Amino acid sequence: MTSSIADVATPTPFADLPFFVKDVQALTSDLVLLDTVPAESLPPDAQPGQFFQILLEGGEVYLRRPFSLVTRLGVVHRFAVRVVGRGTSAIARLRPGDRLRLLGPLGTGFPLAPPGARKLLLLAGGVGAAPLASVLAAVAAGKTAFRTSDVAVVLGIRRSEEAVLARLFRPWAEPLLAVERPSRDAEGRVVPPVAFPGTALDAAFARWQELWPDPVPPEEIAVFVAGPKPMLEAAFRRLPAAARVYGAFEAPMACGTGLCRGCVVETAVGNVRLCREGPVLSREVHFPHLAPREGDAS
Amino acid sequence: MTSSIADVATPTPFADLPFFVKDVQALTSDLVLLDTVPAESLPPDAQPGQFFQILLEGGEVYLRRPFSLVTRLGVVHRFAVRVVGRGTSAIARLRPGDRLRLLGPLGTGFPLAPPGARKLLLLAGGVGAAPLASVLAAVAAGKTAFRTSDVAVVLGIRRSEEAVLARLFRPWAEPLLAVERPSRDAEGRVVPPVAFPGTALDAAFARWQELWPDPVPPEEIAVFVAGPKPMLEAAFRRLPAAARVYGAFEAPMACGTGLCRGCVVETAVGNVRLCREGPVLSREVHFPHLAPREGDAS
Amino acid sequence: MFSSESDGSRRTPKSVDLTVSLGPLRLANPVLPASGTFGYGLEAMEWLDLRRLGAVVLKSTSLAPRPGHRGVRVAETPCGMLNAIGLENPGVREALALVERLPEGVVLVASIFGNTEDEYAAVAEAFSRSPRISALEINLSCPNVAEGGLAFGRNPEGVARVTARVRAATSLPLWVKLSPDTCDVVAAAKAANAAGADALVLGNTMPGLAVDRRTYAPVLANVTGGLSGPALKPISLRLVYEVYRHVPLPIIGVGGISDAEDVLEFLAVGASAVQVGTAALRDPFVFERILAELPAALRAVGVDRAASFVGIAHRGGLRALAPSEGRGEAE
Amino acid sequence: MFSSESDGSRRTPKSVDLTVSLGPLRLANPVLPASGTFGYGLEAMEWLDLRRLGAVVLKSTSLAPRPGHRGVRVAETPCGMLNAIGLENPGVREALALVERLPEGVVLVASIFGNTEDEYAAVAEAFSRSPRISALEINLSCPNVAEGGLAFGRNPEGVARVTARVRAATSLPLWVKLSPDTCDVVAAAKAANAAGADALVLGNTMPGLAVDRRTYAPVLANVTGGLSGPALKPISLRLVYEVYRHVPLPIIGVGGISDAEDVLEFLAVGASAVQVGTAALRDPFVFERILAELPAALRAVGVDRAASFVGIAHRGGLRALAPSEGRGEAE
Ligand SMILES: Cc1cc2nc3c(=O)[nH]c(=O)nc-3n(C[C@H](O)[C@H](O)[C@H](O)COP(=O)(O)OP(=O)(O)OC[C@H]3O[C@@H](n4cnc5c(N)ncnc54)[C@H](O)[C@@H]3O)c2cc1C
Ligand SMILES: Cc1cc2nc3c(=O)[nH]c(=O)nc-3n(C[C@H](O)[C@H](O)[C@H](O)COP(=O)(O)OP(=O)(O)OC[C@H]3O[C@@H](n4cnc5c(N)ncnc54)[C@H](O)[C@@H]3O)c2cc1C
Ligand SMILES: Cc1cc2nc3c(=O)[nH]c(=O)nc-3n(C[C@H](O)[C@H](O)[C@H](O)COP(=O)(O)O)c2cc1C
Ligand SMILES: Cc1cc2nc3c(=O)[nH]c(=O)nc-3n(C[C@H](O)[C@H](O)[C@H](O)COP(=O)(O)O)c2cc1C
Ligand code: FES
Ligand code: FES
Repeated sequence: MTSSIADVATPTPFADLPFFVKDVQALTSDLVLLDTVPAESLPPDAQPGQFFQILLEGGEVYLRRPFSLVTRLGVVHRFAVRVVGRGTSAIARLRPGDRLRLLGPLGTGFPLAPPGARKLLLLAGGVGAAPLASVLAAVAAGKTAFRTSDVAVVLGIRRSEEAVLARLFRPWAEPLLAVERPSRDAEGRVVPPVAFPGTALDAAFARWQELWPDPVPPEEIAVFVAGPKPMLEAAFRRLPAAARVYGAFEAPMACGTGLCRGCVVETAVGNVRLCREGPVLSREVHFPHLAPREGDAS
Repeated sequence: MTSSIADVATPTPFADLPFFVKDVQALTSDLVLLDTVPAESLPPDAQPGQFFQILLEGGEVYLRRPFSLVTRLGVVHRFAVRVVGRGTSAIARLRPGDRLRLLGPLGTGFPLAPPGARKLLLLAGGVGAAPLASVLAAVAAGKTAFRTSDVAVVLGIRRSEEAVLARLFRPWAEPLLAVERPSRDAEGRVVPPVAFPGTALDAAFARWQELWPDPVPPEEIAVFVAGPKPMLEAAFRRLPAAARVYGAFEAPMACGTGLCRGCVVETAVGNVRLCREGPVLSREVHFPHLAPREGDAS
Repeated sequence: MFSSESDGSRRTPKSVDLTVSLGPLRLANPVLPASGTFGYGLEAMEWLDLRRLGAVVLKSTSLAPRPGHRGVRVAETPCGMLNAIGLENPGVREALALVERLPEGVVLVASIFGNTEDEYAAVAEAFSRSPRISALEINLSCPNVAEGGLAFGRNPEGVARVTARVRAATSLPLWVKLSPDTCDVVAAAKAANAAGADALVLGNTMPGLAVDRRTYAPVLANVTGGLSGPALKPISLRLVYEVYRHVPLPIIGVGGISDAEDVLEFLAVGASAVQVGTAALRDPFVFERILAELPAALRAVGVDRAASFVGIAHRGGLRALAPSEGRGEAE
Repeated sequence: MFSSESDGSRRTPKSVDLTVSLGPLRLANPVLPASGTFGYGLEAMEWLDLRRLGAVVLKSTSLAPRPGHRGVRVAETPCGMLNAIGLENPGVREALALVERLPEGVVLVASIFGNTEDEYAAVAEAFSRSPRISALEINLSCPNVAEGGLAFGRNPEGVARVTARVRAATSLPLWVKLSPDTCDVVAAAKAANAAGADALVLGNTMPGLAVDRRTYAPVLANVTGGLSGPALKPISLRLVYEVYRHVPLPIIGVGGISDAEDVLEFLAVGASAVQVGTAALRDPFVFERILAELPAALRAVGVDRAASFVGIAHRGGLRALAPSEGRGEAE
């Protein structure tokens, strides 16, 4: 159960650097886009799904807060932040020119070439769009085994107003949108009209045939999931056992560097640290018991 | 010794209000002028020598910090701050638009009409100029028993660069400047050339005759002193016993409102709270034992 | 399913019942100032209607006047402060004269302190003779004086002895205030209960020290002082949680409380009421702010009686509230 | 006279001697990571040359592997955090294998933990057989496990028993780590001294609780956890100050240390060395930063040997330094 203490596949080169806030843009009442630029030098390149530990100056909160890097465009490091507590509220109040420190990139991200996979399904729930957008950006930049046309994106949101999260993917693809509690317009139509009413997972199954023009056998599909824990669990339980499924997990973290063992989760291979062995874990390796048995209805 | 618990001469009406930073101006390497404007409404008028408790948002320090109001010009509340520790460093780093909260005005300031006094000597040491500038402003505004021509100002500074503090008085009077450790120019002259080399108290005694054109008997002079503790003590010990001497004291404070008894000093009339019975204390009432006996050489 | 925040499905009770029962004493609301951070109420009455407070807890008072400690008495620490006031107070006779100046209708709790058991009893008797005093709080735990409090408060036997002695000297409701700096807070609480306490006040400051970075000597003239403020909050929450499980007395929580959300945290772990100390030093209007926010904060979690929130952390938190009462689990 | 800041009259020693003696052990500098916040050093060696540290204190290790606590293990509190890791560790055998991977020249201190005195002794013996281990630290005070540590650490008898038992099992220098959650820290320190300790580590986390404001249940799955970080600093400074006065053992200070100035505060109250825990979680480069700043910080107060600053708060602070050594009193 403690097999993984310090069993580190690849050393993680990271830096702790001062950044300036470039812009804080409110997407919804509780979602902001945070654009930051390095004050001195650039951190090492991040792999898709890696994260940064953000330190707020001024002492409002003590520990750093972990956030997935959405994209790095030039020197601009972008994060998408849902306001849920004290630290994220402080982030939402930041103004251009304010200083931050960014520690990262940290953790183990999504595999760039999942064995055997020809197609890639990105299954995002809410602000889980952040790490998956970083995957799509890596695909578009030719850093993975996939071409952009191999990738299908399903974005599940809770309320219609969060449809703006689709913007994170839009430079490269138009996500299939699923709205759990859709608003309706005067004529009673779901807003936005293109949206599937339900969860991202429901949408994925309902539209499975449409995701790629030609049918693809499950064993040639990799699925990357990011979203709240119940969504990850549902995806691990329902997606075909032959598909290679990877999920980006979250747990309260203190260090983010593997020192404190605060972020440990129990898996089939023992206790793993989400900040180091994770945040991306593989169903095959870490949660094989969740996969449906071959032939089970999903 | 606890005679003064809750013996409050005058109820102190104060408010706790949000302010914006208008400007932070560095005077020297460790002195800043802080200009603030109310975000919503104006606090009650301050008496000269009263102070505000400044709350820094963001949590860098926990308690408020007490500062004398220098002047209120229109809605601009000005403070002069010497950087000595964590809180004052944070103040020096403030930027226009940052928010503060100001609690005040607090405490008992200088008397507007000290009994029997026709002339007023303001004896400032360093940033002690702040409360005394507020006295001079009140004089100029006709709020006291004095006219501007009745007032003499002596400003003692430690290093020549602090001569900029004279600006605090300059709208209304030109202080006699005393420099403890003067710089010298290439020709070996004291900088600024008009300055007296020594302490404010030495300067006051040396130039006593010049402070007012006509000789004034000590009993008709009030002296207000503000500066470091050794200066207050020296002034109380050396100024003629007949003069009415008042000093603005400092002590670490928690509340500033009289609740905690953290700022208590022992005086002839028992323990007094500097935040309520003070910060201005009278030699006659609180420290009669310090006054020189009649006829003593100073 | 895709986001973890809760949403509009909360019930929003119209009016909220803030009354609390602390054994024999019923208070209009659970928000009280803490002893020693509110004097005898005479300052605050200039900016606050004291009758709005659940009660006013007076500065700890001894038989004879005490001058308190000299020199620097307060120091800032990360998210908190140290104090070494040294229990400066004018003695019980003068204290009784001071409270005469308070308006009628203010519920007063006298905090008593003694160097000996006899002195505790004498102070208790003196306060008990005043019709203005509604309850007594025994300060067993002040870390700032060598002789008295802490020696008694640290072990269950001392707590029992002082409590029993004061119990015999008064018929007023009796609160016993315990500190985190004790061998075993549950044992001390049980001892207070057995000796006749009506309620427990948990906790008090924790002994600490601050170093002056200009001189590298202790900041406080008394060297050590009591740590209070937000830094202390997790320690006090833990005391309340532990004692609530083991001792059937009402609890008044104190330590780092600064806003209505903090009040809810203390109610959740088992406090029936709270005291606010250091936060009132930082913000003299904190009581109005908390009292204004408290009904909305309770409504936001779906309860219409403060009392029904008490202890819910022991029952799984908001999950414990019936679906009709409480916003349900946030996914 | 007119301003209270100090000025240019300081002496500025050219080179600063950072070496410290902790009883039989001599370290190149006084800056160590704290146990449990540095694993077995294998992560940090990726970004830090471990040989630059005075020593590396390993994660507390028990005889058999321990899975630690489930669920949420860390929570933030004002100026600090709670942890309830539950002493997860791979057991002493695996721990010894792990430290084999560390570079030569790193001074290693093994922190040992047991559920029984026998287990403490067995872990001590196992570590003592490794030539890599230079000293042992007894963790008597972890508040996260019901069976072991805290029960022993809380009273002097328990401290004496475990210390004596481990003393008999090892000839390595022996450090005893005590917690603020004790009846009487001076008595515990004296007991450790009498039982053969070579140094004392003061303090450890203080038990606390955090409430989740979304659910109003405890944040930690274990309900309570240990408070660490700056919030704890005044408490640890007080422990060091008190024990320094009464027990003639070298002290290693720990609690909330984040920068070189904090190190000076702990040296001033009597610590010969320090450990940095939570600050390294917030900033993995904190050791480099402290080590870079420490010589200048010592020079700024006019000393050229860290050791000569130890305990100066007991001698009036900077005033105690001879005029030639020390910047003198600020005015
Ligand atoms: C690897 C990783 C990547 C993440 N990426 C994103 C992202 O791109 N966008 C986004 O909006 N959120 C992301 N999160 C979640 C985000 O870190 C938390 O929502 C945030 O830390 C909450 O801070 P707070 O102060 O507002 O909340 P509070 O509840 O006040 O925080 C209290 C403590 O709990 C921790 N905490 C609370 N919720 C979480 C959580 N879900 N995950 C981790 N720690 C938590 C905080 O870090 C803090 O230490 C990510 C989390 C992890 C672990
Ligand atoms: C009534 C009054 C009026 C004042 N007016 C001015 C002014 O106009 N300009 C100015 O520069 N300074 C003034 N001071 C002093 C100023 O309050 C302190 O220098 C400041 O609080 C130091 O804060 P810090 O965080 O930088 O120092 P730190 O040493 O880090 O502060 C630690 C704690 O000690 C307290 N403290 C430290 N030094 C003092 C001090 N001299 N007086 C009071 N508290 C102190 C702080 O408030 C804080 O609580 C005044 C003080 C008082 C009591
Ligand atoms: C300045 C000050 C004075 C105090 N005096 C007393 C006192 O006289 N009697 C007492 O029981 N507690 C006293 N306390 C402790 C408080 O009542 C309270 O228990 C403690 O500060 C924790 O609460 P807080 O964090 O809200 O301040 C004092 C605290 C402070 C800060
Ligand atoms: C995540 C974490 C794990 C810890 N594990 C241990 C441990 O295994 N053994 C131990 O003696 N102390 C442990 N501690 C306590 C630290 O060693 C240290 O004594 C305490 O955190 C105070 O120092 P700090 O404020 O610098 O963190 C742990 C602390 C933290 C935060
Ligand atoms: S957060 Fe510290 S080990 Fe992962
Ligand atoms: S600072 Fe609290 S009484 Fe003066």
